[in-house]
Amino acid sequence: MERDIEQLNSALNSVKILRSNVRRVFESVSNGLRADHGDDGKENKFILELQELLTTVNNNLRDVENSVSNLTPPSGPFSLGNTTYLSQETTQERQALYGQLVNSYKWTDKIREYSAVAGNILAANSFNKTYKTFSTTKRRKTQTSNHNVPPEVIENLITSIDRLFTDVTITTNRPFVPNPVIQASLGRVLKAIIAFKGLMIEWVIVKAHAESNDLWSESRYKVFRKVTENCHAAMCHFHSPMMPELAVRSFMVVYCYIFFVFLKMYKK
Amino acid sequence: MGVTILTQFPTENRTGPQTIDVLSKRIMALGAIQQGQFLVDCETYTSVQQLGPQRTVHVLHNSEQPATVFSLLETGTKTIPLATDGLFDLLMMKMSSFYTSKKQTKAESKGPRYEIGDFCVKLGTVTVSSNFKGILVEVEYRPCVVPAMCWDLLKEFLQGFLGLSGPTNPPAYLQNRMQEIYSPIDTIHQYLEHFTLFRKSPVEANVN
Amino acid sequence: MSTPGTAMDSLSAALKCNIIPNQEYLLQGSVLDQYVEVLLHRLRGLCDNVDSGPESFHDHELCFTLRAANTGAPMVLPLRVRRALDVNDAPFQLRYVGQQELGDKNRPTVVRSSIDMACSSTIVEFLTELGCRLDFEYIARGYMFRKGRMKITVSKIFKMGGNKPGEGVEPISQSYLVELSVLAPSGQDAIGEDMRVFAEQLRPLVQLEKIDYKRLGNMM
Amino acid sequence: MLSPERDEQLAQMTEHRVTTFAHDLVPDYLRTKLEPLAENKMLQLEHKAQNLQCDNAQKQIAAYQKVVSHVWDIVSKAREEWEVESSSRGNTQQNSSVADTHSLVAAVGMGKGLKLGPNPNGQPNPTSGGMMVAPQGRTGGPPGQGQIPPSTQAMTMNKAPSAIKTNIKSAAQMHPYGR
Repeated sequence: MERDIEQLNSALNSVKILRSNVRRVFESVSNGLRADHGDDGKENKFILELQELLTTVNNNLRDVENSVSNLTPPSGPFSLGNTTYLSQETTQERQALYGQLVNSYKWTDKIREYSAVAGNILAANSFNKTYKTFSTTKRRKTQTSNHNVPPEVIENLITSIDRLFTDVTITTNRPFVPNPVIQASLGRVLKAIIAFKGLMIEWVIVKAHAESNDLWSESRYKVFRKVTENCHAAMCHFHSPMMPELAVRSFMVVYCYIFFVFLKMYKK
Repeated sequence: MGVTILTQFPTENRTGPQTIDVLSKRIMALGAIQQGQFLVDCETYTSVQQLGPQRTVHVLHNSEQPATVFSLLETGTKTIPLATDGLFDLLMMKMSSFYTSKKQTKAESKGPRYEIGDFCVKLGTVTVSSNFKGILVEVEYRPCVVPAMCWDLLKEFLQGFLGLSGPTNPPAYLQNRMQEIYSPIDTIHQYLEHFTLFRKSPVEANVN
Repeated sequence: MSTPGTAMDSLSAALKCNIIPNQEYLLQGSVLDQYVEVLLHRLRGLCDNVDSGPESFHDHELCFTLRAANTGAPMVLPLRVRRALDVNDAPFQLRYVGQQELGDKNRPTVVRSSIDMACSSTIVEFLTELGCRLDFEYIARGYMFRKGRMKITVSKIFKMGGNKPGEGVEPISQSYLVELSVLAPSGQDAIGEDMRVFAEQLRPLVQLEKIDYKRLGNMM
Repeated sequence: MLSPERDEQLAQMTEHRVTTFAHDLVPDYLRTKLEPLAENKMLQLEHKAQNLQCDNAQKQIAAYQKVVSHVWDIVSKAREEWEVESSSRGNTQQNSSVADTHSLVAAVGMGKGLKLGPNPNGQPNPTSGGMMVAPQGRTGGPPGQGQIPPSTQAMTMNKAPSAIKTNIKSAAQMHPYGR
C-alpha cells in the first residue's frame, strides 16, 4: 500500500513535470523570436532552443511511461460509468464538469470523514440542550425533521420575523436552497449574519455595519465580538429541536433586546 | 474606519513635549497600548494669477491611509474633496506653473498612536513650517460609522481622559453631518480646519 | 518605533530609485470591423489570460486641459479622466499624458511620460473647479489582453451623441483601435524590443506602428 | 523454364519490369484465378447480391448516390471557399485601413472630430465645454438651454458613408487560422 502510493506520487509528479515542460514549449513557440536571441543567427538559436525543449519533453515522456508501467493496476474496475469519459471531453464548456464531479466526490468524502469523527465525539459526550421530559406519544407526533423542511416554511418564518421587528432590516440570500443566510441589520450600527440549517439556527455572527458579510470571520471590534458571544449563548439557550419556530422567534427577540441595550449604551 | 473626533488640547504653561507626556501617561493608565507613530501633513497650493479667480488646493497625507493622497480644493464658495493614489504628488509637481506652494505653510501633526479596546487615540504635536503651534488629540471609535450614534460615547471617553478641556459639542464640521456615514475624508476636513486656525495664530511663546 | 516619514519623502525616495512607472511605451494601429473576431482569436492564443478569456471594458473618457490665459508661451497641461460604465463602484482613473517622443528609427515604440492614478468620483468637479476645461470626450468599448507587462486593448471608439453617456453614441469609424502599451519606469528601453516582436506577430492583421501626432495634425 | 538467373530477353520484353523468371514471382504473374481469400469474399458478395430484391437494391443505390453527392458538394464548396479566401488574401491583404488608424488615433489623442461644437478661434467655450459635467447649481442658465445645437453640425459632418458595410457574416465564418 505504502509503496503503491509512493509510486503513484512519483507518477503524478512526472506527469506534472511533463505538463510544465510542454507548456514551456508552447510558450516559447507563442513568443516567437525574442529580443534575447540577439541579432545574428537568431533563427538558429530559436530552433536550437525549441529542439532542447522538445528533447526535455521527450525525456519527461519516457519518465512518465516508466513510472506508469511501475504502477500496479487496481484490482476491481472503477464504477465511474460514463462519467470517466468526461475527463476526455474536448469542448470547452463541458471541461469544467469533470472538475466539479471530482470536487463533489472530494467533499462527500470529507463529509463522511467528519461525520464519523463527530459521531464518535457525540456518542462519548452526550450533552442535552433538549427538553427530555416529553412523553413518548408526544415525541412521535413531533418527530419531523428540522433541517429538511420545505423552503416555503422557512420563507414564511423569515417574513413573519421581518414583520415582527420593524427596526430590523432583513435581507436574505440562499447559497444553498433550503439553508438561507439572513442578514439582520439594525440602524447603521451593526448587523447579525445568521445562517439557518433548515429551521435551526446554525451560526450567528455580529459585525459592524461597515464590515464584510463574511460568515466565517470574526468582527474586528471587541464590542461586536462580545455581542456575538451573547448571541451564541442565546442561540444555545433557546435551542429546541421540538419547536424550532419558537426557538428562532425567541432568539430574534433576545437579539433585538441585545441591540437596544447596546444602542442605549452608545447614546447614553 | 470609524468616527473620528479631533480636538485641540490647551498647553497652558507647559511645553509641547511635556503636554504630550502628561496625556500619554493618562492614556496608558487607562490601559492603552502604544502602536507606533502617526503623521498627518498638509501642503497648500494657490493658483497663479493668470488662472482667474484665486483658488486653493490643500494636499494632505494621513499615515493611517498611507497609499492615499487627499486634496481639498477651495474655490471661495465651496470645497471639493478628492482622494487619489500616491502619485497625485507627482502631478502637483507637474502643475507647479499653475499652482504654487508657499513653503511657510507646511503644517503637520505627529506623535504617538495608541490603541485601547476599539478606540484609537493619537496625540499630535502640531508644527507649521517647523514652528510649534499646539497639541491636537484625535480619538477614533472604530466600530461605528455614523457620528450621531456614537457621539455621546466619544464625548464621554474624551472627557474621561482630557478632563474639562474635552469637547462638549461635536466639531463644527461634523455638526450637520451627524447622520451621514463617516469616511476618511471627514477626518481630513477636521485636520484642515485646525491647521488653518493654527496658521493664523501667532507663534506660541514656549517654543522648545 | 520610528516616526513615519512624510509622504513627500517617500515619493522622492521612490523617484530617486526610479521605481515609479511614469513612462508609457506605445504602439497603435487599427483593424477593420469585419476582421476583429480574427484578431481577438489570435490575441486569445497569444496572451496570458487564456482561461478567463478577454476582459471586456466599457469606459467613458473625458479629456481636460488646464491652460493659463494671456501668457506668451502657452502653458498647457492635459489631463484625462476615465470611468467605467459597466462597473458601478470602480474608482475613476486620472491620467496625465505628456508629449510623446518618437525618437529615431531605431527606437521601436513611441515613448511618453504618463502619471496614472485611481481617484474618487469627485474628480470631474474637482478638475472643473481647478480651472480645467473639457476638451472632448468619447466612449471606448472593447477588450483588454495582457501579455507579461504588455497591455493590448482592442476598442471601438464612439462619439458622444446625447448629453448622457450611453445614449445616442456613434462610432468614429469602421475600425477598431488597437493599442499595445507598457507602463514602466524610465530607462527600461528593452521592453520596446519585446513590444516590436509582439507587434510583428499580429501582422498582417494589424499594423502596430509609431504614430506621430504632430504629423497627423498637419495631415488632416 | 524457371531460373533464378537474370533473363535479358525477358527484361527487354517487359521494359525492365520483370528481370527474372524465378519461382517466387511466377505464381503471381501466371495467376488466372483470383486469390482464394478474395474469391471467397467475392462469392459471398455475389451470393448476397443475388438474394437482394431488385427495387430494394435500387433504393440502396439511390441512397448511396445521395450520400456521395452530398459529400461531393461539401468538399467542393469548402474548396471554393478556400480558393476565394486564399485569392482574396493573396492580392488585397485588407485587414486594416491606414486612414481609419489615423482618424482613430487623432480622435483619441487630440479629439479630432470629437470636440464639442465649432471652436475655430481657440477661445475657451465654457458653456459647451463645461456644461456636460458641470455640477448642479452652477451659474449659467437653466440646464437644457443651448446645449443641443453645437454638436448637431459636427455630427452630420462626421457621419461616415455607411455603404462600405461589407458582408460581415462571411468574415465571421472564416477560419481564424486560415493562412
